[in-house]
Amino acid sequence: MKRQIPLFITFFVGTLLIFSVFIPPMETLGENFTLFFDIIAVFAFFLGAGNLVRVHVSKLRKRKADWGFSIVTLIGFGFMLFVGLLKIGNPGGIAADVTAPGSWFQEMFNYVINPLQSTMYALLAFFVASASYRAFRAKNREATILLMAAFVILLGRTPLGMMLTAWIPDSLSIFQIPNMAVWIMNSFNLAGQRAILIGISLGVVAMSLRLILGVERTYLGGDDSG
Amino acid sequence: MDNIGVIISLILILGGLVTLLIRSLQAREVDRRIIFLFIFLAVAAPILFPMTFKEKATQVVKSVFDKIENLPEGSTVLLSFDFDPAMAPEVQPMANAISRHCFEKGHKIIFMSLWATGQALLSHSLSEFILPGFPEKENLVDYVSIGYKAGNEGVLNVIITDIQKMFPTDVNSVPLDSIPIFDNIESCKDLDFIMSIGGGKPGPKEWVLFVGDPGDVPVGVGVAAVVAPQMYPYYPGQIVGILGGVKGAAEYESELIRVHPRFAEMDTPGLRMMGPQTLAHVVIMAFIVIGNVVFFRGRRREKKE
Amino acid sequence: MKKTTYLLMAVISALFVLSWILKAGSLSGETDNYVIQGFLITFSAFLTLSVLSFLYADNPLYKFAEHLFVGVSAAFWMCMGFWTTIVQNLIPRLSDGLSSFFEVPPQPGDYNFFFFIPVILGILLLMRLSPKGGWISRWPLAFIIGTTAGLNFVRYLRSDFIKQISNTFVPLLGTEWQGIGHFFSNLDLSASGQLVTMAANWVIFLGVFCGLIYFYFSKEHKGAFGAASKVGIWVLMLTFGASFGYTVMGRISLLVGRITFLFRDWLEIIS
Amino acid sequence: MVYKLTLTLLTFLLIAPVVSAQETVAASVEATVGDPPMIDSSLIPAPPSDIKAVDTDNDHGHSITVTWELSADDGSGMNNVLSYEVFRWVPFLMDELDTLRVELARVAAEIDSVGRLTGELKDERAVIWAAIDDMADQMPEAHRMYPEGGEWRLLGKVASGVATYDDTGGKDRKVSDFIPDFSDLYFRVEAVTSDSAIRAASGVAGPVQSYGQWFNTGRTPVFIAFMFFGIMTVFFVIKARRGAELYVRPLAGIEAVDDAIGRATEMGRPILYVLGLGTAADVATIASFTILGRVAKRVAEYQTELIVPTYDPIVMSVAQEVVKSSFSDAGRPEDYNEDIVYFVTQLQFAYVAAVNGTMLRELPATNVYMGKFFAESLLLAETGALAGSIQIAGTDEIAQIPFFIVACDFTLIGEELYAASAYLGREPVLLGSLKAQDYAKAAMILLAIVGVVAAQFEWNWFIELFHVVD
Repeated sequence: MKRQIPLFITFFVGTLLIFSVFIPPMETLGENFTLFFDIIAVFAFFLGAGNLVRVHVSKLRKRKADWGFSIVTLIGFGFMLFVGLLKIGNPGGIAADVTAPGSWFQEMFNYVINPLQSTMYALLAFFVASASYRAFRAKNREATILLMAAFVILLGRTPLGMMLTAWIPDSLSIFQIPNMAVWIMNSFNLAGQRAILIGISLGVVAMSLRLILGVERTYLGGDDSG
Repeated sequence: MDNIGVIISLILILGGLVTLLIRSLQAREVDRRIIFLFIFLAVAAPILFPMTFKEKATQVVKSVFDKIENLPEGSTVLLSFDFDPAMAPEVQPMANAISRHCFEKGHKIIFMSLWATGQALLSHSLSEFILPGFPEKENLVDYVSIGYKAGNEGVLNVIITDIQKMFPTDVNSVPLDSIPIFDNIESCKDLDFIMSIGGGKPGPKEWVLFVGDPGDVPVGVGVAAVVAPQMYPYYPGQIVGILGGVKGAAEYESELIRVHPRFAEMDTPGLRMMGPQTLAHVVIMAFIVIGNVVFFRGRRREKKE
Repeated sequence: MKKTTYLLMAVISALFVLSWILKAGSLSGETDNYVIQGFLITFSAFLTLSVLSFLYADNPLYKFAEHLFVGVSAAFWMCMGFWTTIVQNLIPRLSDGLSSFFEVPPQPGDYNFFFFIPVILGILLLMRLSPKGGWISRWPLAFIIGTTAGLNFVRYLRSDFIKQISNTFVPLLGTEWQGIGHFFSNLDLSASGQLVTMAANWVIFLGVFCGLIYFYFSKEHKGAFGAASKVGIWVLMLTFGASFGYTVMGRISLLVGRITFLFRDWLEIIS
Repeated sequence: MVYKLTLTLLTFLLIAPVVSAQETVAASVEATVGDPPMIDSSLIPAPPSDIKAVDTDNDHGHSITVTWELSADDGSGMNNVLSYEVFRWVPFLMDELDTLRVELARVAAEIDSVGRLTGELKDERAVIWAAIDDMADQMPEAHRMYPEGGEWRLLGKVASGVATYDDTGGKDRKVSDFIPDFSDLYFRVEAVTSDSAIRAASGVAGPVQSYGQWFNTGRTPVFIAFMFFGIMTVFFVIKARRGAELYVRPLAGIEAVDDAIGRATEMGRPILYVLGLGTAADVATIASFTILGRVAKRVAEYQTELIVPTYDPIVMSVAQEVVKSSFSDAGRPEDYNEDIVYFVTQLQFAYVAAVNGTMLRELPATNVYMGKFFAESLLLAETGALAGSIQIAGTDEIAQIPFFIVACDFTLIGEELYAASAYLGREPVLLGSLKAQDYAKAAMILLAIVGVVAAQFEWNWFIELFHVVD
């Protein structure tokens, strides 16, 4: 029973939504259900918050490695929750947008979250370089193809590419590196992306069908746990 | 002062790379922190000491340049600013360079926008970037801004037969009838060249499909880098040329400076922004080479043993 | 902790305070609360550098930034979720009393008892917290998965599968085919030439073909089939290499943005 | 208050029609009689002809499509037609409905400004609502009175050369562009020249009624694909159940998982499993749950440590279920503890910062990344490589696959991620659906071949078959 009802719910909701696409009066059903999902997700925040606090408090209690930093997390969490839920310093009071300029919440976003977020993102510039060094090695045929394609495109994106190959006459201009880079983007790149995309869409379709039919059910966990 | 900084940082970066390459011949791996340091230097140095690299225009960019260069003096060019502030860093440099080029060649320019946000950007760039270099140019005689009209592709559908129907006046409510530029211009078909700069919809693609093709008017486009590959299928049949992203702008700027040396003094944001990009690309490519040298050397050594 | 650690911490704190004072000094002409602004800018520069220090090795500065980031961001999303989803989307549809408390305008005619469904499901989800009612929390999960499956099924079939099929319908001889004689007399390898454009169409067609064969699961990849699948994986590798190379520019721009922040907004050494 | 409102309503109901009718009569007299006589009749273009109005296809009603033949002077002849203006006959009752809507909006605004719902305003709103409903019900009746009690109103313009116009109205009675279903509607079109006084009107099209369809024929290709796919899946699943042997090619990434767990056990280091940034509503995440189940089971058998930091609270809940039941399947329910699966945060780079920190501190022997990944893919994979872990990845985000391919030891590309869950299960039913997938691919290749030929010879009807209405 504990598994039958959820399987039925999945089947029912899934089938309903599939048919709603073909039936104009039911078209908005999908939108509403997506909104439902957002609302359920907000309830799940309680689970998330509870878990976060539990993990860090237990780290503190057990004096695990780096327990001192758990205090930072807990204070940061509590403070942000406090200024966000009570809209502290918000020029428009409770009715205003929570991210109104001047509110503490927004200041925290601008001066704490934003620099951290964009610096983490900017680390990618470094990692792109270290990955290129470490992994672009002609170990086998596949890796060599990968390496060559990346190199041609990289070269094509700098003035070097044009300078190296400007001597090639117009009747052979496809061999000028910038042109070659564009051509690769428009042919091989397009073909590869399309093949993956078609595969993915078929995979999603098949997977959805398995879920609706109740064939794929790992997400429900075991029979006895509960 | 700046030059010394540029020279020192270039020596540091390129010299360092050569040293690493020599070391790699002995199959020695490079520590990742050294790679990180090189990337940091390659990006930070050109920001501190503005560094520009000589770009050589590719054919797609050069065709736009040549088109404007070879139009007879006094031709009428339409420039459409089809972008918003988010896209501006990438495409604004092209808009500036092309406007300057047209003025330099004595063409008349009609400015417009298919984006509501474009009109503000348009007047801003006119007053801030374009006109200061050409104090002698006169509004309504040498250029005119007819601004933005709602209607997306619909606007194009109308102005291909009649510009006045869609734009009865310019942005300052001067009737088009009384503007000298429009003496011989009734519709887009009478224009000598159209340049659309943008990246979204409506934008360059719509100009090609709704005006360039049906009206048989030459159209050039300037687009954000991510959109550029999607425009290539139209080249060279339906569009004169393509400027793609900051690189496109930089190429155009360098071509402009090459042909008209007086522009060397002006701000060239495209070339400036390409500085960190070029150096970083070179560093990454160098590390790919070094990595492979290490790899093959290491393999040969293994075989020997 | 070791003596050097204390020393390092003292130096960093001193630098922080120094930067704060200098920054506040340079801002004092422009804004009233320059002390706070100076602190905030110094603090974001400190956080920026702390994250960058991760590139050298894991260290206490990074740990501090990381732990702060986790706590603040978790609360950030919870507040956003509360104000935008619960207060703006749910409450006006369910309760007039609560909407007047939060001063959100109740939309006439928006009252909708269907919106009790997600509330009930949400509460069922929280039953996980009770040791005995955990099994009932699978109902909302089943609802979510059913919605996903239903929506994705048709969406992918429609937009990706069927549209991508029709996108593959490209004329292999090009749209301006004027006969074989014309083709050979205009043979060249210029980037915009007929041959090159046509080759792109062939590559797209054959590339998709071989790529799909690579993704064939229920047949052994042997013989001609295996060869096609091999070509398929090469096409994929070309794709991956090209996309990698193409993205580098965007990543560098991000770093340019961060370094500009440090040099301009914090240190003020460039304008 | 209620009384006052009812009174206002009644006034509108009774007086408004008379007043507006008088105004319109005056206006229309002006329009026809008052036209300046000096119009050069030779400039009047030929009228648009053959006007037709039909219910718009494949929608939920409340919309009419009007088509006509272009005027002879559009694009040829005098070539002076600049646009077409489309008119609909609208009964005055529509105006009253508008008045009510305005009133409703006013009450709503008042409620906002008061900030509290008093009983009175609530009632007032209900009264207006009832009146709107009532009036909307009378709409078919009012339309039947054509041409009495109404007038022609301009709906919109289209440029010359266009011969179709969709009059799509609101479906909701409380919006101002509401078009009632099952009412007799009348349309006409005028060809307009640059001088807006010089114009030519078509005949009247109508009556026509809008109504909703029960099946969207624009989506027939999707429906056929859906049926094809569904039937095939069911067919192969049944076949598999009956015991047919189905082959599945090995997936390197999945084979590697088992070895990697063994390696972790030998080294005495943990395994890090990252489910990505997807929610439980992403198919990639659901596929990842299956793989997590398998990993957790092995981990329980080998008694290795497992770390699962999660990004989404719902994903966390599901992952806890999955790991817990895997531990009991492996016969070690006592080894399961609540700290295995934990929630980090729901901000992309904060999550990455934390996971990166974990990697460098716990030094896992193996990192498994399965699910939805965005820009963080390379941040995770490079840090993992730095920590010396074996890395196995799988995602359906096309833009991120290159980074995983470059930085990880094994990568499941797109569809392989979904297939992995079927492959791991080895259940006949799952394999059956893989088989159906492959047949769909074969069908796709065949169609592509025919399509390429069709495109070359411009058989547009074939290409049209694949046209899907959004």
